[in-house]
Parts: sequence; C-alpha cells; structure tokens
Amino acid sequence: MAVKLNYREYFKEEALPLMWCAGCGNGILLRAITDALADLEIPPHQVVVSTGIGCWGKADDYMTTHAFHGSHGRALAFATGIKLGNPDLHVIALMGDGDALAIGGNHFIHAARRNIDITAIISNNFTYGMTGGQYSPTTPLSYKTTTSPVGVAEPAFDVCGLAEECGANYVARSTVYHVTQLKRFIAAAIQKKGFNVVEAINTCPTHFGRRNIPGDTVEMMKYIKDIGMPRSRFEKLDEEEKNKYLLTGELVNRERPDFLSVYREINPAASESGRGEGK
Amino acid sequence: MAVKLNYREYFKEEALPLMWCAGCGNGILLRAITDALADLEIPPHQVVVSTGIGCWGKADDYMTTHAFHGSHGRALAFATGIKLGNPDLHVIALMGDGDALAIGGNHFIHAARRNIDITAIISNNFTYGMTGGQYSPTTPLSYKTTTSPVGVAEPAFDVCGLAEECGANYVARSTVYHVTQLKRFIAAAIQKKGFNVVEAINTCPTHFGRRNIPGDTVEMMKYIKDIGMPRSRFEKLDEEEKNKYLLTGELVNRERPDFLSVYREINPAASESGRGEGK
Amino acid sequence: MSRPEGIQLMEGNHACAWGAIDAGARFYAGYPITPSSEIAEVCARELPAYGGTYIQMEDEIGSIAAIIGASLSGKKSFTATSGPGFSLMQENLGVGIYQEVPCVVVNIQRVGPATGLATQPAQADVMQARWGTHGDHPIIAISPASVQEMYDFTIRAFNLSERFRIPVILLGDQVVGQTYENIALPDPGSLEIVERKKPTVPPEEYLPYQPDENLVPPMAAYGDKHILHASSTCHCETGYSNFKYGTNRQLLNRLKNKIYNYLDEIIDVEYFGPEKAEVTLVSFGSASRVCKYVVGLAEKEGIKVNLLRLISIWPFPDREVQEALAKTGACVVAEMNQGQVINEVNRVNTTNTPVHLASGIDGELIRPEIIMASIREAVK
Amino acid sequence: MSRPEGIQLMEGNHACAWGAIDAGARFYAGYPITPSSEIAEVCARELPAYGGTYIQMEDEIGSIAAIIGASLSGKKSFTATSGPGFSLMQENLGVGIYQEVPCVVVNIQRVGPATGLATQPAQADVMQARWGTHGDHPIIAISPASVQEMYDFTIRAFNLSERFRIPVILLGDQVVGQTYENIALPDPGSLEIVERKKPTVPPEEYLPYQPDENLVPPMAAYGDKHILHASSTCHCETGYSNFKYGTNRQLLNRLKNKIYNYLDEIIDVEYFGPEKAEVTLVSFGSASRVCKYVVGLAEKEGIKVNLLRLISIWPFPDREVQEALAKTGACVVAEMNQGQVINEVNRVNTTNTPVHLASGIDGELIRPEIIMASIREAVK
Amino acid sequence: MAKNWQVVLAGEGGQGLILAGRILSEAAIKDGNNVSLTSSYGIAARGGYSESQVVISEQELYYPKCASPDLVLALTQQAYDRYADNVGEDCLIIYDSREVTNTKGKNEVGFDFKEALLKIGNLKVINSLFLGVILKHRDIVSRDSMIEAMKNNMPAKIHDINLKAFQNGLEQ
Amino acid sequence: MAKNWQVVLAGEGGQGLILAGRILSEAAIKDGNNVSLTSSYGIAARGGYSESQVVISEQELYYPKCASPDLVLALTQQAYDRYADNVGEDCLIIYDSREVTNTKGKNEVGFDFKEALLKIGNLKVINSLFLGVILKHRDIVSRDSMIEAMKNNMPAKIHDINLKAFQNGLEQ
Amino acid sequence: MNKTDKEVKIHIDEALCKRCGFCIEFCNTKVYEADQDGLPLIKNLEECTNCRLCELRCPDFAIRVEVVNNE
Amino acid sequence: MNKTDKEVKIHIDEALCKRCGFCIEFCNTKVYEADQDGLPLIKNLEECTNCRLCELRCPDFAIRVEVVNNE
Ligand SMILES: Cc1ncc(C[n+]2csc(CCOP(=O)(O)OP(=O)(O)O)c2C)c(N)n1
Ligand SMILES: Cc1ncc(C[n+]2csc(CCOP(=O)(O)OP(=O)(O)O)c2C)c(N)n1
Ligand code: SF4
Ligand code: SF4
Ligand code: SF4
Ligand code: SF4
Repeated sequence: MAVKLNYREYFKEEALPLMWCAGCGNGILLRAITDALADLEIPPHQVVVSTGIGCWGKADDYMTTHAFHGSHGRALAFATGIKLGNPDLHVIALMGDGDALAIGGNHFIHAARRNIDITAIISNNFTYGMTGGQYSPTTPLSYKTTTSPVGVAEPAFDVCGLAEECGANYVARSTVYHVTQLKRFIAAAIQKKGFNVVEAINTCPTHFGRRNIPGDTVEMMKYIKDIGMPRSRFEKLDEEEKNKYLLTGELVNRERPDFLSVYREINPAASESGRGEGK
Repeated sequence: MAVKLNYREYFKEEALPLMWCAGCGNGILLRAITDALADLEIPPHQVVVSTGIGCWGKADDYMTTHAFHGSHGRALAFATGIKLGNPDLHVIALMGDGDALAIGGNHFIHAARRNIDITAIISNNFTYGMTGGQYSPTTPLSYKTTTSPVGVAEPAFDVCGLAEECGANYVARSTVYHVTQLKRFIAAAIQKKGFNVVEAINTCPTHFGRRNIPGDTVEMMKYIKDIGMPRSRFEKLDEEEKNKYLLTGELVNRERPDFLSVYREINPAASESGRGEGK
Repeated sequence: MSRPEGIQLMEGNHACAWGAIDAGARFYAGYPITPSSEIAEVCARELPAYGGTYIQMEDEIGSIAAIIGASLSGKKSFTATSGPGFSLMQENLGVGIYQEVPCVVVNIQRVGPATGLATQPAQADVMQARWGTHGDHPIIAISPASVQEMYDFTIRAFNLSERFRIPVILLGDQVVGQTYENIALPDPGSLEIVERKKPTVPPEEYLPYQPDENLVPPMAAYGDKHILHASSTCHCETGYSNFKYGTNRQLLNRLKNKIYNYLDEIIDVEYFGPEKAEVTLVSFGSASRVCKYVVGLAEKEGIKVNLLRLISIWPFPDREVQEALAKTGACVVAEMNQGQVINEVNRVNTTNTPVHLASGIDGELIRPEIIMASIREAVK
Repeated sequence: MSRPEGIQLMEGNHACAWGAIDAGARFYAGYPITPSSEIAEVCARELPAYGGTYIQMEDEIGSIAAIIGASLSGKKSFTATSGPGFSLMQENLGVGIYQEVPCVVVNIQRVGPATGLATQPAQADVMQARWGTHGDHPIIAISPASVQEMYDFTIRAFNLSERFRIPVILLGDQVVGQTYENIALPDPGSLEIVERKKPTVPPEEYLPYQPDENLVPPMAAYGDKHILHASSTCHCETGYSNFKYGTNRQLLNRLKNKIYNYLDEIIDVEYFGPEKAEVTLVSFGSASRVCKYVVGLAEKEGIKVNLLRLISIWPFPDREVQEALAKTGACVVAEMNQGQVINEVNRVNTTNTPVHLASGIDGELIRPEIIMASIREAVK
Repeated sequence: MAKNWQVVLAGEGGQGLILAGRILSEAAIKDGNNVSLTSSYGIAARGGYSESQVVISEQELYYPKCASPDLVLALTQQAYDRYADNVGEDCLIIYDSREVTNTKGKNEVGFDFKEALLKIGNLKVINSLFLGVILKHRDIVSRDSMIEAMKNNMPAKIHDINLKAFQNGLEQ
Repeated sequence: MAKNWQVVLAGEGGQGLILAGRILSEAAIKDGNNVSLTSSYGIAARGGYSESQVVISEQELYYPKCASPDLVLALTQQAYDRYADNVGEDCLIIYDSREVTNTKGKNEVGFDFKEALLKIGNLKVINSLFLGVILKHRDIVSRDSMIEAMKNNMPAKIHDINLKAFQNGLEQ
Repeated sequence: MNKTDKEVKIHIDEALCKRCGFCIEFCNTKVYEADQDGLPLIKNLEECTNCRLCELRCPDFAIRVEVVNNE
Repeated sequence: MNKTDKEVKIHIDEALCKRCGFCIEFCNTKVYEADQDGLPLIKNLEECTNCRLCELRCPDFAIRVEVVNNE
C-alpha cells in the first residue's frame, strides 16, 4: 500500500487538548475535515482555512494548513480575497451558524451568487456558543436560549435552501453523528469548483442542549442524530412534520461556472500575464 | 362622491422639480406609492418611509409623511426599530437594488426571515445610479457598467426568489411601465401584515441605459416593459429563455405570522402595559 | 425574574440593564458579544414585562440602526457591545448624532484591536468613542467604575441623551461589566428622569430641526401629527435635505455648540486624596479605582498623591485637567491602553507639567504596581 | 485604454489608480462611493491587462476583508472609499493592523458625519484614520495635495505598507480626488518600489510572526511551503493564538515600536515660505495648497507667513510641529473640518504659542479668506 | 497670449461645461502650461447648477480655483448672478443673452447661443460654440491646441459639426 | 470576625468556583459588608484555569482584586503555584492534597476533597464542601449567612446534599 | 368614456417636463406629438380615452389629465 | 473483518477524554462501558468490528483504533 496522507498532516496534535466542551461536536467535524483533506491528498500548504469567530472559529488553532482567523462573520469575505489573490489555493471557510448567517449572511449570499470557488463548512449548533448561548438565525422557533428565555420568536433559516437559492454549486447537509457521510460531503465540496456548502448539524450540549434537551451530552447527540433525515424519508412527512426535521444528503450538485472562470472569460487578458509588470 | 385622499397629501409638490434624470422612472414609482397610500386612505402621519441612499433613496425629499433617511443599505434595519418602537405605524422602506441587496442584503434576508411588518419597495434599475452606474447584484450577467466595461462577471440575484426563500409574506414584481399593476401590488403590500416586497423594475437611462440599450429614454422604458413577463407567458419559455425575462405578478402571498405577533405570543406580558413604568 | 429588591450582589452588566429600564428604556436591539452580553440577556428577559421589546439583530450595524429607529418612534432605546461591535456601529453612530437621536450605546471594552484578547479588560476605545465615525461631530461619553455606577451612570447616560438629543456612550470595560458588587436599586420613583422635549407648537407649524433657545430642537415621534423628517443628509430646520451654501456650517456648528455651550451640565470629575500633592493621577473607569487604592499605597511610601478622576470623558474636561496640572508637580495618567487620554492631558497642559503614563495592557485590571512605578518615576 | 503616455490632463483619482498599478497592485476590491469611485473604475478596466483582478464586493466590510486576504496570498492590494465606507472598514482595518498585512486604503474624504454633504470635500476623517478602530494600534496615513501627488503618494503608501507590514491610509479629499491637472506618468522602470521581505529560513523553521531586527516579521504568502498562520486573536511568533501573560503586551508594543522606532523613514513635512515668520500655517492635503496661495496674499498685506505642511499625518510629526511652534509668533491651523489637527498641534505645543483655527466646513475647498481672517486674528 | 488664466464656465447640468473644461484644459497643457480643472455640480442628476473652473499657469499652481477670474461664461441667470458682483473689473463675462436677462453691464458680452446653434443646425454642440466665442475674445489657448483637444475628446463622427460650431463661435 | 477579607478561590473550570464566589459574596453582604467579586477564566470553555476573587470590606472598596489575599483555595497545582510564592505570611492556603503535590509548606492546609466527596456520595458538591472547609479555618462570613446564600443560589432539590457537604467541610 | 358628456383637459407643466418622451411614445391613441425640443404637444385631444396612463407614467409630475363633467 | 487474522487494539488517551460518553453510547456492538467518572473502559474488545466510528466520533481525538495484522 502506498504511503497515504493521514489526517495528522493537517491536525496540530501538540495543541491538544481541544478547548471545546465535553460533548461538543466541533472535534468530530475537525476530524472529518482533516480526514477528507488526507483522502484528497492535498498538501497542507495548498490549503487555506479562513475561520470565523466563535467556538468553531477556533478550529484554525488545531490545523497545520495556512490559516486566516479574522473577524466575526467575515470569513467568506477574507476567503474571497485569499482565493482571488492566489487562485491555485483550496480555500475553506469554517464558520459557525452565527458567523455564516447572522452577521455574515450578506457575504454568504453574495459568495453563493458569485459562485466563487470556496468551500464553506458551517457548524450549525443552533446557537452562539462562544458568547454563551444566545439565539442565532438557525435556532428553531420557540427554542430557549439566554436571550429567548421563554422561546425564540423568529423562524430559522434553511441554510441549505438559502445557499441553493443564491446559486451555490454544491450544497449538502449532514450531522456530526453521521461522520462518514459528513466526510464524504466535505471531500466532494472541496474537490468541486464553485461555491460549495456543507452544513454540519452540530452539538452544543453546554448551551443549546442544556436549555432544550433534557439529559446529557449523549442526549444532545441523539437529538441531532434524529433531526437529520434523508430525502427518501423526509418527503413522506407532511408539511407540519417537516418543520421538525432537517433534510440531509447532497441537496444540490450543479455545474454553474465559478466566478473566476467567468471573469477570465469576460476579461481575457486577466488569464495571461497581461501587459506585464510595470508596463 | 365622498372626498377621497389624493396623492398630493403624500407628495411634497413644492419640492418639484424632481432631482432625477429625464426618463428616470423613480418619479413614476413615487407616484404609484403616493397613489396607493391615497387609495388606502392612510393618514400621512401614520406612515414612515425609511429610505436608503441612492437616487431612489432621495424619495423622502418629496414626501409629506414621516420620514427617515439613514445610511446606505440600512433602511430595513432602521425600519425594524421604527416599527418595533411604534407597532401602529405603516413602515415602508424605499430602497434601490444596491441598498436592498448589495450592502443591505443581510438586513433584507433577516427582515424576511423574521417576517417583520414592513413593506419593502425596491427600485431595481440594475445599477448603482447615484454613484455613477457601477454594477449591482441585479445587473444581468455580462451587461456593461462603469466597473464592468466589458461585462459583469457575476450572475444577478432573483430579488423576489430570495425574498420568498427567506420567508417574506407577500412578494410581487412589476415595472414602472405597468403603473396600474405596480400601484395595486404596492397597495396590497402595505395592507398586508408581515414582510412584504414589491420589486419595481425601473429605468436608468443615464447609466444602465446608456451602456446597454441603444437609443434614448424611450428605448430604456421599452426594454423594461419587455423584460417583465407574467407567469402565464413566462412558464412557456425554456430555461435558457427564462434568463432573459423577469417574472412579474404576485409571486407570493401567504399567511405567516409576523414577528411581533409571535413575539407577543411567546412573551405575553409584552402586549399588556406590563409591570408598568418604573415598577 | 423581577426587579431585584434590597441589597443584592449584582453584576455590573445587570446593573446597567436595570439602570436602563429604570431610566425608561423600552427598546433594546443588540448583537451578543462578550463581555457585554449579560445586558442583552437581562433585557430579553425583563423588557416584555415593561411593555418593551428586545430584538437580536443580525449584526451591530443593524442594532444601532434599530435603536435609532425606535427612538424616533418615541421609545427610549439602547444597545450594548464591545470593541468589534462598536467599530461596526461607527457609521450609524454618525447618523444618530447628525439626526440628533437620543439613545445610549454601552461599550464594555475588551483588549483589541481585532479579536485581540477577547473578553479581557481594556480601556482602549476611548479615542474611538470620540472619533470613530467619519466627519465632524460631538459626542458625550461617561465612564463608570463600579457596579453601582453601572446603574447610576446608565440612567445619567439616558438623561444626557434626552436632554441633548445625542447618542451617549457609556464607556465601561470588562471589569465594571462583569464584577459583582453589592447594590441596592433605589425606589424608581425617587429617580430624576429626563424626558425629551416635545413640540409645543401646532403640527402645521412644527419644524423638526428648528432649535429652541438652548439649540436643541423639540422632538416629535413617528406617529405624531407633528411630522418628523429625519435625514442623514445636510438639512435645514425642516429636516429636509438642503444644500444651500451655509446650511452645513450652521448645522455642524449648532450640533457642536448645543454640547459645548453647556459643558457645565455635562462635565463631571471626582477629586480624591489630598488637595495638594506631589503627583496627580488622572484616570477614569475601573483604572481610577485602582488609583484610589494607589493613593493609599503611595502615602505609605511617603509620596503625596491625589487623583483627578474623569467621570465624563467626552467632551474632555479641559479646564479641570488644566487646573489640576497647574497645581501639581507631576502627573501620571493611568489607563488600560498604550496611551490615549494622556494625549488629551498633554493637549491642555499649558503649564508643561511633566506627564507620565501608567499603561495597563495585560488584559487585566491595571495592577497597582504599574501605577506606583510611574509615580516613583514622576517624583524622581 | 492603456497606460497614459506623455503629459496628460488627469483626474486625481485616476492618478491614484495608476500609482497603485505602477506600485505593483494587482488586486482591488471595493464598493463604489463618490468621490472615490473613479479609482474603482480605472481598476476594473485596467487590472485584467496586468494579470490582476477587480472585484466589487457587497460592501466596504467585505472590500477591506478581501484586500487583506489577497495581500496574504501575495498580491499587493488596495481599496478606495469615502467617509461612510471608511467607517465600515474600521473593524477589519484593525484586523489588518494586528495581522500586519500590507495594503492601502484610500479615503477620498467628503463632508460628514453620516451622508452629510455627500460628494463635497472635507478633511474631517483625520482623527478617525488614527483612532477609528477599537483597541490600541498604530497607523500610517499620508495626505496628497495634487494630482501628481495622488500618483506619487499612492506609490509611497504601498512602499510604506510593504516596508512596515501595515495598512496605510491615503487620506485625500474630494478636491485632490476629482481635480484634473497635468501630469506625466514616469517610466515605471524608474520608480523605487518596495517589496515585502520574504522569509529566508527553510519552511520548517519559519515562524510567521517572529520579527527581524527591525521588528517586522518576514512574510510568506498563502500557497508557499512556509506556512502562514494569521490570526486576529492575540498570538505569539507562531501566529497561533496565545493567551500567556505578557504575550499581549509584547505584541502591542512591537506593533507600536516597529513604527515609532522608525519615524525618520515615515515622517515627511514640507516647509514653504520664509524661514522666519510672524505666523506659521500648519496644514495638509488640499487645504495646504490654499495655504501656499495665502502665503502670497498675506505678504501683500505685509504679514510674513510661512507654512508647515504635513505630508505624513500619522504618526503625527510631533517634533517638526513643536519646532515650528517654538520658532514662530503664532500659528494658524488650516483644515477643512471643525478642528482636528489643531488638537494635535496643541498637544505638542510646549511653548504655549497661540494657535488659531481656520476651519473650512462649507463643503468646498477652504477659501483663502477664511485662512486670511485667522492670520489677521493671529497677528492682532 | 497671456500666461496665466482663470476661466469659469458656469451654467447647468447637460450643457457640456465639464467636457468644455477638459478641452480647454487639455489645450492649455498642449500649449505647455500647468492646469487645474475643478468642477462642481449639485446633487440633482440633471438640470442643477454646474460649473467648471480652469486655472492655467506657467508656474506651479497652488490654488486650483479661480480666485479672481479673468473670464466667466454664464449660461444661466443663476450662473451670472453668482459671479457678476464678485469679479474684478478686468474680468470679461460672456453670457447667454436669452437666458441672462438681468445684467449689470460692465465688462461683458451677451451672445445668443440658441440662435447660432439653430443656424448651425444642432443644439448639442453648444460647448464647441462657446469655446469658440471664448477664444474669439481672449487668447487663452492656441486655436490649434484647442482643435486638437476637441478632437481628442469627441468621437470622430461628430468632429465636423463641432469644429463648425467652434469656428462659428470664433467668427461671431 | 475580621471585617476585611481577600479570598481567592482558584482551580479549573467546572469546579463551581464562580458559584462559590457568589455564595461567599452574598453571605458577606448579608453580614452587612461591601463586596467585590471578580472571576476570570481562560478562553477554553471547560477545564482551563479559573478563579474567583472575593474582596470583603466594611469601607468603600476601591481595588476589587485581592492585592494581598488572606486566604487562597487552590484546587489544582497551577492554582497553587500561581499564589504560593506571592502571598503574604498571614495568608492561609487551603489546597487539594490529591491535586497539589508540590507544596511550599508555609501557612497552609491540605485537604483531600475527593475522599470527602466520595464519603458524602456526590462528586458535584465540591464547592459547598470547600466553602465549609474555608469557614472552618476562617470566620469570613457568618455560617447562617452562608447557608442562606447557598440556598438562594441552588435549586431546592439539591439543598440537602449541599448543606451536608458544607457541614462536612466545617467539621473536618 | 363617452366623449360627448365628458371633456378631457390635459395640462402640461413645461417647466417640469424633462422631455423624456414617455407620454408621446406610450399613449395608445397617440394624443401627443413632440415639439422640436421634445416637449409633448397635445395633437389629438379628441382621441384621448382619459386612461390617465400618461399622467401616471410621467416621471416628473408634469401632466395632469382632468375630466370636466359636461352634464 | 475476520477476527482470526486481524487483531484490533483500542487506545484511549485518558487525559484527552472529556467523558462525553459518545463512544460508549453509540458503539453498535457495545464495546465500551463507563467507569465511575465516565471514562470509557474497553469491556468487549472481541465484539469490535473495527468500524472506527468511535474514533471518528470522539470529539477529542482521544481514541485510536488500530488493527494489528496477524498474518
Ligand atoms: C463584530 C462582532 N460581534 C460580536 C462578536 C461576538 N461573538 C463572538 S463569536 C459569536 C457567535 C458565535 O456563534 P457561532 O458563529 O454560531 O459559532 P459557535 O460559537 O456556536 O461555534 C459572537 C456573537 C464578535 N466577536 N465580533
Ligand atoms: C456605506 C456607503 N457606501 C457607499 C455609498 C455610496 N453609495 C451611495 S448610493 C449607492 C448605490 C446606489 O445604488 P442603488 O441602491 O441601486 O440606488 P439607485 O441610485 O440606483 O437608485 C452607493 C454605492 C454610501 N453612501 N455609503
Ligand atoms: S459552548 Fe457549545 S459550541 Fe462552544 S465549545 Fe462548548 S459545546 Fe461547543
Ligand atoms: S442616474 Fe439613473 S437612477 Fe439616478 S436619477 Fe438618473 S436615471 Fe434615475
Ligand atoms: S412624460 Fe412627462 S416629462 Fe416625459 S415628456 Fe411627457 S410630460 Fe415631459
Ligand atoms: S389619458 Fe391616456 S389616452 Fe389620454 S393622453 Fe393620456 S395616455 Fe393618452
């Protein structure tokens, strides 16, 4: 057997233990990503992770690839510059649901519209973990958080639906329970050109779980295991029931040309060395 | 015949002439709005317009209602506070496509998700008029603007599709050519509770027209007249052809409860005088 | 939960939220950020019972926009944040200043720039509070140093804001925000609460930006028959855009003068320690508490030190600082940053009094030793 | 269109764009705003031919984020805006400063706050350029006064930025941005262009935030085998987060010292007029041109006036201003705002030289009469 | 040909004042001078007050505005009023005699631009026409430079009609 | 009962140090004193260094931190090391004898919390236990106030077990 | 609309009209004609159906279509 | 997986383990059992199918499942 890359190539083992809570699925997602990179055999120096600010946003602390850790909600905007600055890079944006969809919602919809070649991996734990468990735009209606002590009054975004509507090329949803599926989607998203979104439903026993799911970390994990549902079963539900589950699987996989391809087609000189330096 | 309200109740006639270019449809849209308000017989002091920054954003200069003219892209965020500060008001946000969907995209999708009771009237002239005709997120792919001299490399948002995906209660599209339809949609949107969007396809002969539509102001108007297409005809087009037209009509009309209704249901004390002042 | 009664152990951020409620705030819009989020959390829980509304906006830009909107609809409103969010609020802070919208922005400072030492205390947004938004503009900022003051000064912030029709910055930091102290909330009836001046003319005569003799225009609310046209564009008394030569100068000057002509209502300092001293400490906020402690330490070392504590930071207490400098042999400015207020002190230092910096930038309450070291330096 | 040859009539904004291209900029991200948009327009048209990329972002927050990202990928990058957009860039400007990312931010100032007198000139973002982002941080800002300087100083801005690994603010205004003047672009080969220092150690030894003896760390690019970990959180030489006691102090002090220890490479002023004068004008940018004109006017009135023009505004030329104040009988600070640089002048005014303000806030280039009036006042 | 000039072209949006300012400026550069051209216009997209100021100098040019104009073109009453009382005695005012009805009658010339344009048969070439009229009265730039600059700033197909208008202006 | 106290409760996240600080503070308030409670913890959500500092004073309280602690509870070696060398002679250090193995042996008491907890039959009540141990050694607050404060800060169903732990601490 | 018992009057405010040509182009019954400089001239008033679309589509509030009741 | 020719070894890093219980709960063949404080103890190693899901689902990189080839 040829020497294959191992997740450890991408994982900063000496930074262990992870800062995340017991039962937080961030570590599982991190493993899935590093495993996917190893499977794809992309050398670490050809990868840039652009992380948001939040619990999941600390993921760069544990990675050996190039990394950018910027400001809350802007991971995709930084990633856009990173990608356009060096189109050969694999640029992966790691964002919490708050990062991607609250403060960062605008960058999300525009990156999808442009179909810029970035892989967005969203840890959706239904809350702002880092700041202590306030509601986020993915907190399900009427669930409790520190800023919705009797229940949140806003319906949640369908992250994948939004990505699809705006034009993402590849959109998939899984959970940190479904680790092998999750890794598969991540690998597919990284390989594919264009704006590709993997939404990983994640646990936050400390905040979301504590206020909404009786029991411990295991119950929190069971909860997310159960709300993920593949299309075959999902479509048999009536509309009311559908609201309780999240469709999992590869939801979109299409072939829109990515931003840079179109840009270079329209501005042909951009792809050559052009008029050259200093002329 | 009973004395009915007239658009002049809402229109600041002494501010004429309008600042907009010859052939700019903003005046037509303004007339449609003031006509709709008159038809609905809503007294001017019960209306607040929250305008963006842009050519269309100057509309408040010509209105006699309460008005807020804030910062570029934030009309809906200001409007959210205005509405929640006094839920009895009719709050109407007047935004250009740049306002609503470029810099303001995040407020747009969140207002729609919350279904907050605001009417958003978007003048979509496919460009940033005020700043001299750069491309906007609604400029059709490959069209020319001052910042896309050989064609824009980004596909446009489907404004109405986005509003629907995010949860708007009422979504309609018309053009400033189709004035009576436009007025009807505006009136319906103002009357209905929830986040309601009317996209008015508009002319900008000075910038968009000049670079993309041979001919004068009349040709510009003909262009927008022709790209708007009702569903009956639109659905007969093949996918390729659909890209050239914009579906017009009432596209969404549903009954999701608006933000404040849900908030008050969840936080019942909010609807009473509560613990009272200073208690 | 209901309003805490009797003497309580309370976190500064909670005291702030209760101060706001007692000042009459009925609208909070915010976006969570440590170390300020408890303010949001109390508001989310308590406001509905007071007929108020809490909304969590999509970001801080939206948050300040929403409180400006709600204030124009007649509700006292506020938001709370920390450095990164405060940076994002800057553009709309300018809108609030320009449109003369009363509201309160609480900044519980932490170490920056950027994410920095998130959640650890600093006082490094002082200059930003003054100059963070583009264009000429005045601002009012006050700085609490205890849990009690988080309550009291929040009320004061609302009062100043309503009195002067200007956003007021409550410039706290992680220490005052997250320290717990004993506090007894007063009987709300005993509080002096300022309400904005409403128009007295009939609706047709109302010009929303026609100032009274004190340069502040009476303020209608959206929904009133008095039509309120609020514009971020240069405007005349009607509130409508106006581009005539002179309008801008007049407006900017009035905005400035309505504050700077009434400094006696705003400027507040506290003197601590002996009247005459070898070294005068100038400080504010939580650092000033350490200074009070240090006055005692220095005394033990035989150095006579007093403190000029800035309660209002903006407008800067020029005269008070100038006088203090003139009276003392040396000055130490103690602040939890690399030197911000010290520049202001030097600006008014017409006596060329030697001014030293005691700079706490370790992401903790400034240590007494740092201040002592500067004092020793100053008396060398 | 291609690069303009020979003597040309050119708008300042166009000169800026060409300066950037000649300095090696190959990435522009921006969001249009008058009076800066022509910079974007030239970039959109010209960059592709140079192998560069133009992208119009969804807002200014995204714009500055994108140029920071592209710079870390190895491309010289820049953006241009005006007050409202500059306000929105503040948070990420702090990220750029903290992560030491070379890039240039052009602010073509207009009248604020808020929308203000949009498109009309002002110089009222001077203090904001220094203090607009939260937390302690240094910045470099330079201020051009002509079309020629819009070209030259843009190149200088890139050079300073690459030399010091810091975002540099080119602080123009509507007058320099939109005035047309004759200019001849030099042979690009004749220009002195600074490139960022790359690591010389092997990849495994590279610590991206380990400074050289000049306090600036050599800089790898994303895609290099030298791994670049850039964090907005407090970090040590590895670039990874580090919360040890002392790390923050060390980092903040280095960020400050890498600039303040090398002021001789940054500070630049211009002296104009007689060496000794009754009144010294202090000014910058387009207002300083008017001052040069006023020096002649005053001479005709028999008043001997000279000018200290600040070319670099941040760091502030403390010493140069202090010396000028010491030499003169009176000082007039001429600026298109309500008084910003005058505070800095007073800060370093150890000679208690009387300092007067000539304040242009009418949304136009400051009129000579305004400055003359202050001069007359100063010699009274 | 005097070496230093301050020229104001004032009227309203749509009259080609900005373009005319560019042409005049480019001509002055061709003559070997330094030039500063500033334009200002209100917020109204069309029809509001608009002006260009061109300062021409052999020396380094400090103040880029016309502190004491040598020539003012006033195409509207508003433009005329803005300058008539504020210019020096030596300043020539050329005004549109149809639009400017209230004049002070000092150092000034009225001109019926519309009439001339109707004769030329094109209302759009007003800027070439007034550039001609200006050069007729003051040798601000050489005619060759002006013609070259005009050509540089216009698509070839309208060169002839504009040159005609320019010539017409020169010959009035 | 001395009137001024500076107490440090140090260990790691999850040991209830913050809650214990609150309880101690509330008890001190009930005793009629002024109190300042500050807590600090690293960025790690769980398991990192964590501490509470409680300053109790009859007078107005300036410095809210423990400048010279009177008592330090150290539940980990890291916590112990942070203070052992820096506190005054009079400061009592109470440390977890299982966790803190490297001690200086001045004014200090070791205590096997785990053993006691196992006896009590509940590992979670460690904070009530150490509050008891603290009060046993130093009369920082009255026992009644402490018990009241404990009850105020805990759901009724766990009062008994916590009081048991507290009592247990007092009686060691 | 019965032309006999109602009379239509069209007012055009020349100062407000910006000569966009919409009224001229889009009137179904071609009531208007363009003057030399683009100003709409009322040529066929009798053809006017009083649909008022020209008024609603005039971007500059320059047209008022009035119906004078002749009854 | 043929148990005879491969041997599975499971390493648990006690210092890294945060006692979330996922490995114990979600192992299909119930290989683990909880110690008093929640630490997973390997009870039924022979039941291990070497699916490695426990390793992948351990949020703290505390488990390593190794297959020792006995061939
Ligand atoms: C501008 C700004 N606003 C707010 C914050 C505070 N903040 C940090 S992380 C975060 C949200 C975290 O939630 P999410 O993105 O869902 O990630 P998680 O922590 O749940 O992984 C917030 C609001 C910030 N750092 N910057
Ligand atoms: C923060 C900020 N960025 C940019 C601008 C400049 N600006 C003013 S209007 C505008 C866009 C106008 O386009 P749109 O919203 O589509 O309205 P239109 O002018 O086309 O009616 C822009 C970019 C601004 N005022 N503020
Ligand atoms: S707070 Fe929630 S998201 Fe953050 S580390 Fe803990 S469990 Fe994970
Ligand atoms: S620029 Fe375009 S949008 Fe603006 S007024 Fe002119 S035509 Fe209308
Ligand atoms: S539609 Fe109005 S502005 Fe246009 S030509 Fe007719 S009257 Fe004039
Ligand atoms: S009312 Fe109708 S028919 Fe009459 S002129 Fe107008 S558009 Fe034509």
